[in-house]
Amino acid sequence: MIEQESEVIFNKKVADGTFLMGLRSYEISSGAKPGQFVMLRVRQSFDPLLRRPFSICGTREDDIFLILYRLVGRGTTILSHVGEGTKLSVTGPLGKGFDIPKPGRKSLLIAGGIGIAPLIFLARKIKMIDLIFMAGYGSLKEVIDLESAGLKVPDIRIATDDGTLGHKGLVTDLLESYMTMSGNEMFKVFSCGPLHMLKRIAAITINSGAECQVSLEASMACGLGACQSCAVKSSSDQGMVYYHVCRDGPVFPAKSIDWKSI
Amino acid sequence: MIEQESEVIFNKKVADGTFLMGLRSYEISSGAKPGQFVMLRVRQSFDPLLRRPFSICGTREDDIFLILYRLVGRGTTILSHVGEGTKLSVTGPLGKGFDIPKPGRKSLLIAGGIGIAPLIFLARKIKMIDLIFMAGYGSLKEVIDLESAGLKVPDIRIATDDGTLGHKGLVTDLLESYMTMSGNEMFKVFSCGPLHMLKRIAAITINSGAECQVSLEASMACGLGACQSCAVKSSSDQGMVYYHVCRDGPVFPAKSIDWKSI
Amino acid sequence: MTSINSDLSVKIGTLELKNPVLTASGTFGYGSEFSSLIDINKLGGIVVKGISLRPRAGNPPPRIVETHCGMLNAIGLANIGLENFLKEKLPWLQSLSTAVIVNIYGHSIEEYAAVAAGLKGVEGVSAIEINISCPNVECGGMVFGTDPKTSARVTEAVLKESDKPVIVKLSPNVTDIRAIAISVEKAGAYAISLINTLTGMAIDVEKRVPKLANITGGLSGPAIRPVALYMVYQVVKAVKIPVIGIGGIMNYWDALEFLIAGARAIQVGTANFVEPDVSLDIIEGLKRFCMDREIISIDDIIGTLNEKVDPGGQGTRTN
Amino acid sequence: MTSINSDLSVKIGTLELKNPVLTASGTFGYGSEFSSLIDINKLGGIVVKGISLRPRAGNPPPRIVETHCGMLNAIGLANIGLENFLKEKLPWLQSLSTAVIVNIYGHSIEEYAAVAAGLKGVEGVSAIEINISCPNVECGGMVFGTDPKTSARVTEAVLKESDKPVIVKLSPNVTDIRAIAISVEKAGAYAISLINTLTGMAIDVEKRVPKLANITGGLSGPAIRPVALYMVYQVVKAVKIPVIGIGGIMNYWDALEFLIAGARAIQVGTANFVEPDVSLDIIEGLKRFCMDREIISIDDIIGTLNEKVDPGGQGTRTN
Ligand SMILES: Cc1cc2nc3c(=O)[nH]c(=O)nc-3n(C[C@H](O)[C@H](O)[C@H](O)COP(=O)(O)OP(=O)(O)OC[C@H]3O[C@@H](n4cnc5c(N)ncnc54)[C@H](O)[C@@H]3O)c2cc1C
Ligand SMILES: Cc1cc2nc3c(=O)[nH]c(=O)nc-3n(C[C@H](O)[C@H](O)[C@H](O)COP(=O)(O)OP(=O)(O)OC[C@H]3O[C@@H](n4cnc5c(N)ncnc54)[C@H](O)[C@@H]3O)c2cc1C
Ligand SMILES: Cc1cc2nc3c(=O)[nH]c(=O)nc-3n(C[C@H](O)[C@H](O)[C@H](O)COP(=O)(O)O)c2cc1C
Ligand SMILES: Cc1cc2nc3c(=O)[nH]c(=O)nc-3n(C[C@H](O)[C@H](O)[C@H](O)COP(=O)(O)O)c2cc1C
Ligand code: FES
Ligand code: FES
Repeated sequence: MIEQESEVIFNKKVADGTFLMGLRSYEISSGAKPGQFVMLRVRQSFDPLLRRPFSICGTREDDIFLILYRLVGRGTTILSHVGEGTKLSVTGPLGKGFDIPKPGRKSLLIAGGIGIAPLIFLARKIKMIDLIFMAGYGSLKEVIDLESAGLKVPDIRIATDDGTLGHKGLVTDLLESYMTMSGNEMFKVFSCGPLHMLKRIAAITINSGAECQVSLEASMACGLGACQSCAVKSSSDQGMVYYHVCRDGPVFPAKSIDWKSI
Repeated sequence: MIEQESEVIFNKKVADGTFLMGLRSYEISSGAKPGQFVMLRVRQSFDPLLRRPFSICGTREDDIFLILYRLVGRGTTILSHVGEGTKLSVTGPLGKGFDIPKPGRKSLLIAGGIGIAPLIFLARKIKMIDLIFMAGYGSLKEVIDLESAGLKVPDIRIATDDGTLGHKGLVTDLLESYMTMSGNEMFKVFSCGPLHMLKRIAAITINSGAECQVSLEASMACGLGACQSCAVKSSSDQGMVYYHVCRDGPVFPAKSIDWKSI
Repeated sequence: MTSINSDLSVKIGTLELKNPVLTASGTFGYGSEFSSLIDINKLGGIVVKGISLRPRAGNPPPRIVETHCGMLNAIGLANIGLENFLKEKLPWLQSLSTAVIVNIYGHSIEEYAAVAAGLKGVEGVSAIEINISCPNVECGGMVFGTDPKTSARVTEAVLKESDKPVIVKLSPNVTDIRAIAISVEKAGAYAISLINTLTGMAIDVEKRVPKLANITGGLSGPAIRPVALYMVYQVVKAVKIPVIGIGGIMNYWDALEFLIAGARAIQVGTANFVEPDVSLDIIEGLKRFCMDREIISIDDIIGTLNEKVDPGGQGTRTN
Repeated sequence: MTSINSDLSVKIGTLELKNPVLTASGTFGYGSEFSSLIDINKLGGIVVKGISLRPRAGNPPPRIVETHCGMLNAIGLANIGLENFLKEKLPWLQSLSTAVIVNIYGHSIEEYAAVAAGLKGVEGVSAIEINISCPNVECGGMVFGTDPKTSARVTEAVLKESDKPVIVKLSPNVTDIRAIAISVEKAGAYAISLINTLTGMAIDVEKRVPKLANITGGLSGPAIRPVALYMVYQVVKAVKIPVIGIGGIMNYWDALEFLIAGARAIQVGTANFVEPDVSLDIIEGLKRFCMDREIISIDDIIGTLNEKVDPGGQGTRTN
């Protein structure tokens, strides 16, 4: 883990309200694991004050790591105006990533919206033959072309709320129909997206006995496990009542979370 | 007076720590009088929160008005990074300007540092033959080439603290030696600069009976005469105890100010 | 597109406002200063600079300093005094077609009462707002508004002399704002407005002197909004009279926070310096907000806070 | 270039600090969380997260929300409890060569005393800081630190059980901070630290719910610095024991404001989130400031505020 000024190499729009940024950092790009994140200061200012967390969406040989982000508020809007060559203060890589699956078994990567970011990084570590990538969006114009992030996935299945691309409906529908079709085949699920979607996926997978890892989101101040901002309730009756998403996660086995509290 | 988004046409360094900015506004450039100022929002942000006051340093036929500013803190630093084409929110023209002198009598314009800004504008309204421009700076590298602001003054006298250009010492020395030389010739003084300098000039001119107008500075919040932030004590025993620099000034007859309070 | 024309008008007791957006005392002068920049009559109302019995020069400069997302002011309640106000400022104010609220203060209970008496029967003054954040000379400089009993006494004294709705404006520099609010409600206040500024200070490190000649000043602006909102929220629950929310409101979204918490109107202060036409933007924004959501009346927003937070709501990864 | 090597060390009573920069409780975890990013031993000291007798889970999420130049937190004093602290965290803390101050709190006077008792004789704990901004269950939820009497009682109870210097950390949510300060001084406190957070709130307008599950939270960050500085200034004048300044300190310049006002040390809180190495930058900055001005010891800065402001000083047009 390191805190440093990283140079913005590029910062480009890749879909409606969605940007891909490349930043140069040897330490982060060489050390990052899929599912880990960075805390990024969008500008030298106290308004906005706090760093913003972003999943690492990929790394390149030339010491560049990628983040894929969606405009949701002030911080991300400021970020989208940052020019090439600007240096931004970045802390990372932070948190625990996904368990990289061993080859030979199907891995279902299920993304909701911008939750696709850490899954793009994870996908690179999985044999294409084992990989099924399901991605849900609001509408066609939000769909991210994975090739813009340097990824080619043969089996990619899209759902959009309005039916402008792929299945009309939820990405969880895709999971459910996959399960109906696949019969007893063993598979693992890796998911990231809105909490309500993850809750649904957790219910489905816990029910079916499939292994499932989810990457969670929470309001964060430090990203280091120090401030206890990023609490999420654990399903265990004993020990820790709350996990801290920044340090105990952001990736958790779905069954370890108390989904009722969400 | 108007509040509007004005486009930055240029923003260039003209001396050490000193920038000249041109902004497009028909209303301001056509309505402005020397000594008036604008309140400018350096960026869309609440930190810094308040607008910054800047004297209008000149106007051009093409609806552009100029401000000449010195880097002193956060606001001016942010301003110096503003790119061409950016729109900044500007309120102006504000306040009361200088009384433009009638031809035939000498006008001494005495500037301290960046206090030169409103005097550059005033100089354009004065016949060159009547004009003597005295400017004091810390050092040669701070000296502003008046031609960069489009002004050619035949009689310009410079003082620098360190003697790197012109007289080594204070600009008030130049005034004093002028007075010694000129004998009984009548003249008017127009001055802008640090308060301590203005205080000295006020003392000299009040003593000699010369007419003197000074442009004052004060911390301002509204610039409209509404908040009473920008108080400066009046020399009168009756009536108003405090003037408000933004509305009663920023230009005042030197004798109307209570210099003891400064 | 919706065809609904949402109604922004609100009532503060008997005082009817065409919309809930007022400008806060001390930040909008006597109104006329802004009249060349905005159409004052579009406002819900204006609260003029605090008026005392006699003219007051105010504090020596510097009187303000900027802080992070805020500013400190120590104007020292400079004003032209009741008599000059009635003579010089009132006629123009009377020509307005919006509510004019006169903010008053005194250094003794008698002075408060005297200013109220001077406004009795005066046309064109819609209400009086009492600023009780004034140093109470009789109690050794502590502020009137920091003690429930003196707050009530000031309120009663003003009510006795006044024929107008009386709003009491509370100071936030107290341990328990509810106690003060309840006390002035009992004393008969028509409405409560809050908050005035938080006391603060800034130091010039290079010169090792306070940045304000008065040493301390009042903090306002977006920095204080969370504190203001919390106090409004508490007071709304503690009293039955209407509450007017003030503190760091910069746009219509901020205004909505206060309305949802239960404020029946809001005042815009420091924001007037940042954008002189901000109050009109806020009115526009409120109107659009209501129309977009087919909300018939702004009343249907006021006090609609639901206290149960959805923990799943904190994410931004909407599908 | 000057050859002077300015001395940054300060004394808080018997507690010697290598420099006046501490990290504030709750913003620096148990120290170890930051150890891979900065050299903790360069700090004047660290104040660990508030410890209670038993582990506490804390409040449901969301626990924080950003505000303008600040943040609200409602962590709910989540901590691992005294026993786990001694077992799991203390050994690492004991290996440090900087001051370790343990922040403690309780929901009753007895609980405060019990935590202090549990730290008695423990090596490697340089001092105890009592957080009296805790809801006082015995007094119906009002906070211990808002009443001079209960503040004193907590202080006395902790002192009785403690063999360490006891610092009392004050809540700013009071009418008169001096009364509380004087009261805990009389009760025997070694030092006073202030301020804790200002109570505030934020509302999600779209959903009409509070942004924090706990509804209210504590405001910290640069937004509150003017309030903090004023309270430190007041308390320094009111008591003779050392004062530690806290609130919105983001850089060495801010730290100097507090030192000039008379704080003998400062704590850095929210800034740790913005820049994890900010405390080291502050130490560097203080050193450079002193050296550039040939100030031999940081002591020569502390309490050097000159209250007479030069009105001519407000201009920026230096010649
Ligand atoms: C571990 C982690 C990884 C993330 N990875 C990505 C990613 O790869 N791409 C991406 O676009 N976004 C990601 N996010 C979400 C991203 O951090 C927020 O979208 C961003 O902080 C919003 O900043 P803003 O200033 O634009 O929005 P704000 O104006 O601050 O807020 C807008 C909305 O975002 C919510 N929000 C603000 N901060 C956070 C936060 N820290 N966590 C969650 N919600 C927040 C607010 O509650 C509000 O509803 C991640 C979050 C976490 C915790
Ligand atoms: C009527 C008027 C006309 C002016 N004209 C010019 C001009 O033509 N060119 C120019 O360079 N400057 C001019 N100034 C000064 C200019 O407004 C300040 O330099 C500027 O506001 C500083 O902003 P900052 O954010 O960079 O500094 P800050 O970081 O805010 O402050 C740095 C220093 O500047 C002082 N300062 C901050 N704001 C003001 C203010 N509003 N008035 C006075 N001092 C302040 C502070 O006390 C501090 O010492 C004028 C000021 C006034 C009142
Ligand atoms: C420069 C200035 C002057 C003020 N003068 C008064 C006043 O005369 N009477 C009063 O009751 N409040 C006065 N206030 C307080 C404001 O009306 C308002 O309560 C406070 O600033 C908080 O709102 P804001 O954050 O929107 O500014 C003044 C505030 C400022 C900034
Ligand atoms: C996330 C968070 C947790 C905190 N926890 C504690 C705590 O456990 N005990 C305590 O005394 N103060 C706690 N505080 C208050 C800080 O120590 C400090 O007093 C306050 O934040 C003001 O300083 P700042 O503006 O530099 O953050 C906490 C503050 C924050 C932001
Ligand atoms: S963000 Fe601070 S503990 Fe997780
Ligand atoms: S700046 Fe507001 S009255 Fe002059």
